Amino acid sequence: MSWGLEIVKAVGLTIAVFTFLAVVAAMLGVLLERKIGGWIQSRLGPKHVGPQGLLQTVADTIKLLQKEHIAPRAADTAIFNTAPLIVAVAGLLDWIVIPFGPNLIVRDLNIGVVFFAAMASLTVVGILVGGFASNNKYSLLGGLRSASQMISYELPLATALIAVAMQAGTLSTLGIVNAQAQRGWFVFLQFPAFVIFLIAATAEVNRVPFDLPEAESELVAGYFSEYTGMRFALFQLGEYAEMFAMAAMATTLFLGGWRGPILPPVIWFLLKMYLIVFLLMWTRWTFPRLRLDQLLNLSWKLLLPAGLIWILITGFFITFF
Amino acid sequence: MGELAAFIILSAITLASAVVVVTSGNIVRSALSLVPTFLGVTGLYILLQAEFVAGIQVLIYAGAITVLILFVIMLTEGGTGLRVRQTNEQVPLSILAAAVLAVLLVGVLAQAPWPRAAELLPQYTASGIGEALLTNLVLVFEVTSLVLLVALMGAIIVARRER
Amino acid sequence: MVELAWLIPLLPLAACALIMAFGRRLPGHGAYLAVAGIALAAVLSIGIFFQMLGHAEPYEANVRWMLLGQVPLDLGIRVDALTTVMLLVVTVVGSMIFIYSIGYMHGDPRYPRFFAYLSLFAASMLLLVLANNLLFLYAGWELVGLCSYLLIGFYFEKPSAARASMKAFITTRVGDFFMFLGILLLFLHLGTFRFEDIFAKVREGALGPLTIGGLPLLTVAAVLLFGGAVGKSAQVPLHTWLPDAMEGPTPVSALIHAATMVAAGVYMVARMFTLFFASPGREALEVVAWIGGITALMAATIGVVQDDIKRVLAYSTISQLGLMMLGLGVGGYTAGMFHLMTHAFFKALLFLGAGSVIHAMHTNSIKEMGGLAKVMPSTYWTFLIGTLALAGVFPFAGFWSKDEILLETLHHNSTLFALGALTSFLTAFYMFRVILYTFMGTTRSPRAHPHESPRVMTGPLWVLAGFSVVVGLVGAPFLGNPFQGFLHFEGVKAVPFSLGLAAASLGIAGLGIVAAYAVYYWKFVPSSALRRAVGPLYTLVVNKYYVDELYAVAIVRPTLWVAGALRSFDIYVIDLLVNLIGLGGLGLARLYRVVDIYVVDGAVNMIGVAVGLFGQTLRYVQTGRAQNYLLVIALGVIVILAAGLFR
Amino acid sequence: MQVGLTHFLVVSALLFCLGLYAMLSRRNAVAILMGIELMLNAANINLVAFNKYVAPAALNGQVFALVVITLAACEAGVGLALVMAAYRNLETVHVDEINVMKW
Repeated sequence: MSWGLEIVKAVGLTIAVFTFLAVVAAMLGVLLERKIGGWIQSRLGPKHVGPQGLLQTVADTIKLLQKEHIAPRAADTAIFNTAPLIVAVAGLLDWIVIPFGPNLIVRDLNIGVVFFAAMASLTVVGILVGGFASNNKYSLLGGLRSASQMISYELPLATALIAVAMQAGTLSTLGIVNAQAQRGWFVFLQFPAFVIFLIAATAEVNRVPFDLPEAESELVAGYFSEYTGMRFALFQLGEYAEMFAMAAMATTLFLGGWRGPILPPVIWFLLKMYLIVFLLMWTRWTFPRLRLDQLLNLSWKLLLPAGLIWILITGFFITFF
Repeated sequence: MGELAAFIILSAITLASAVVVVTSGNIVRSALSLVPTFLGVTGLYILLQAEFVAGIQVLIYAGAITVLILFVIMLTEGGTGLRVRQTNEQVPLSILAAAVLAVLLVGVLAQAPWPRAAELLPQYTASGIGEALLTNLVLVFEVTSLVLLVALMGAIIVARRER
Repeated sequence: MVELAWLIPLLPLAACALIMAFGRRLPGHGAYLAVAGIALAAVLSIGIFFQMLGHAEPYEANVRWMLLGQVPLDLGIRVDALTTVMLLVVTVVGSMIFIYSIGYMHGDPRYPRFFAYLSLFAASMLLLVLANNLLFLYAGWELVGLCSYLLIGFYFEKPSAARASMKAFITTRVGDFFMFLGILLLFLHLGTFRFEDIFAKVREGALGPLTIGGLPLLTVAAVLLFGGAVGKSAQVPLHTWLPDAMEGPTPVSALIHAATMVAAGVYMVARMFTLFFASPGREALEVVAWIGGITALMAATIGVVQDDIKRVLAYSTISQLGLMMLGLGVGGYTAGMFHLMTHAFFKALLFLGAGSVIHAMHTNSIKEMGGLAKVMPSTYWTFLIGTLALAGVFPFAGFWSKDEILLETLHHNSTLFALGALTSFLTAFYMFRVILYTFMGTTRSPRAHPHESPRVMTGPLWVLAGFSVVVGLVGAPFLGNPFQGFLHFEGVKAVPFSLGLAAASLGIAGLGIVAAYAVYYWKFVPSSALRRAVGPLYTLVVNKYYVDELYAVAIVRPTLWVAGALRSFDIYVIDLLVNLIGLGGLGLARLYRVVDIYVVDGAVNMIGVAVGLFGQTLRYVQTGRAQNYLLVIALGVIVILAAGLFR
Repeated sequence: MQVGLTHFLVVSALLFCLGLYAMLSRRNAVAILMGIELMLNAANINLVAFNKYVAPAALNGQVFALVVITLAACEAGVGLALVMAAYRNLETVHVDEINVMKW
């Protein structure tokens, strides 16, 4: 009956541990992003701060921390200041149910997959009110676009999660990893779910080619146009935490989690996770941005029906084989 | 002891943010306060060992309904309605009605002898819920899905712009 | 192998879904996929057949669908000897017709849709056959009806086709209504849909003492079920839809309206044979036998005077279905099913042959054909084989099965035997009439340029012809009648083979053939003289016994007449009364007018003014604001709660 | 002190009355919808609490809570669509200004 307390403990632990981890991961992520972007475009990328530019993002972070915090005059200050926190915390809470190794998990919730979807869906609130509170038409448009986009893509994401949970027979992430030990990686058994998950996850974290909410060329920078300094960094942190969480979830659900020969589990997990992250970055530098109607059509007319049909097929095979 | 503390904290969060929801003059803050309210209710579900319902509560209420509400606020008035009176002239009567009802309800609830069951909830309820939905309560499930479909179509038709 | 039986209907269904989804983008515009689906099903069916041949243990598999209150509804399949025979017929004949259709439908604008419908039909029919309960069977039953509707109306831009499809759908629906009543009656009293449970309870005598309107309930239920079969298998009096159904493409006529779907009624009676058999005094079986016998003879006589090649075959189908029913009705369970099987092969062959002829001549009328034997040798020879099989000539398939039915009938009732024998004679006669008109002599329409059909059409013809020759041998007495050993009904003993009767039946067929040659080839008696000789009988037959007209007279006219009578009654009696009362009222009213103006009006006006004033006051309560109303509701709740609390 | 059924019921009753207050006194239709959501949540707490304390074996309470959540989503969708339609046609979301049906 100490459930209530345990969840409080879990939340505290996550925020404490993962804030540190996520800051490091996010900085590494930004660096990777820029480096990979450079290579894909035949440039060098950051090169000057530290050996091979390794310390570039550290320098950037320090710069951001030093910057002044500016709130627009007509902004709703309380909401303006809360919004980045919501995004960052929701992004971090995802990590509660990610198993890094056989025992390396904050809490093995028996509703892990549902929890993940729930936390991922919380981000929208932060983005929407952030865009609203800035009192800026570009921010508001970015926020609204983001809300419609994320709500639309939550459904295909959920169908992918449901299909995997059905196959594994459990909602617990640890259980899903264990199920893959017996039945092989779900990326083979559940390949359509994997594809749907990847596309929906990319859209869910507002990355190219689904980066309409922050499309620089159209909306200045979308919902965080007015944010500066640490609060801007919090948005970025939340976004990177979310992106890595999606990659980690894809690893857990489809790539057998931490399991692998010889190397220790954590290494395997990180290897697979960074593979997915690399995939996401690769798409970012390869594909052009979608139009808003194309984006919504893709979700409602293609991914969602495909996901539902796949759930039916999965159910059929579970029942009869 | 820990349970009681958790209960008090969660109830306080729920009720306090619900008060903000119903009293705030700024409709966006009202809507934003729905999030802690719903999360507090989620906490209560977890105290009641209904983890699956809790997960769905966050997913649907905090993640979807709140966003929908915020969306509509921004599509209709948004921040422009800040200077407008948010309550009508029957506030005193409403407070009276709500308060009297609260007193009456608490009175009834406090003295009612609820039957208590000896057995405990099953440990893992998600599968139990799934089984119940597809066997004994299958009609409920089907009818709900029908309602969902009808609501979907209704919402689209009502909100569609006239040509 | 038998565990994979559930896959059989799913294969064509998957083909149908894929064709629907991708249509023209598939190789062969979807045709190959459809053929693959049915062919795989056929392979599975053949495998199951050989497995069942070894050890005839029935196989059942059930899936719990839902709980209806306390009654569990199971969906399931059953594979036993009866099912196996039907599976073989449907899939093997179906495969041939699918292949044939590739050539026949070539160039049709709705080509993929045709194959999608055909596949859907095959899936539904296989579902019907595999079902182990009435509910599933009924689902398949309605689905095949739907497919039949869709396929008859395949050329829906032709008004006659559209009308024919409606007619088929509505007429069979009349039968289905009775069948549904029968199913409900059984479920109401037995609480189960599963065949085995129903039979077990019937054998225990669970329905024994029950009656409905003085009739035994068991008989009523069986006859109601048979009502469905009457509609689906085009028995008298619901037979009128089948000839019109020939508006559909010829492969459809072959598959649905000759070989498989129309046989579903016969199959259903065989499947529920225990029920029919258990009815007191076997009254239900008597009904089946007489309906079957009458249908057989009636349809055969009509077949003699038809000029449309497909309609001749259609009436022949009705007649043969009547024979099967007759066989079942006199207790010849094996005989009826045996004839169903052989008939499926040779009737499909005949239809496909007719399709080949139509394909070449672009006309349906046999009077415009002639001399085709030389230009279309493959079609001619296969059609001849089919005709010989249908006429019942030794040693072709029809001989064995028809002989068995006649044998059973002879031992049961001599009148019924006479019906059967006469049908047999007429069958041989009209089939050779078709042959002589179509393939012999010289062509009667000089503008036509007939040509032999492509390989993809003649191939199935030859395969089916092969079957038509040999498939009867499985019931041949000198081989020990293995079919009888495989499929029989516990409780009825088959009548032993009689050489004399076999010779007689062959003689009857020969007589029919000779008569046909006499009239149409050697022309000893010209057909016009024959027509004059029988006079009114000819008129009766050529108008199909006026059944369609009878429906118009018996159902449409009375309704109109009743309506007209009621109208007259209305005008002359009721209106008169009303007018009288009106006049009386008028007098009284004049009298009362004075009182009215000064006394009543005064009072009414006073009340009106009072109500108006009251309303004026109360209208302010209707603020038009929902929240005011809500507040009142809330206060009401509080009052109720308080009243309950402080009582 | 043990947390019992009554505690949850009291919290739910209070939440319900807050929702009722919002429904009765707010002018903005969206705020009224928020009040309704609060009331539905209160009802859900009741369902889940009764499930745990009164009839734990059946899980019916939790199932019905899920059904209520589903219906709440429907209600929000349709309600907000109505608000949008009203705003488009009448240019207001204040229910006391929407009184075309008045005498």
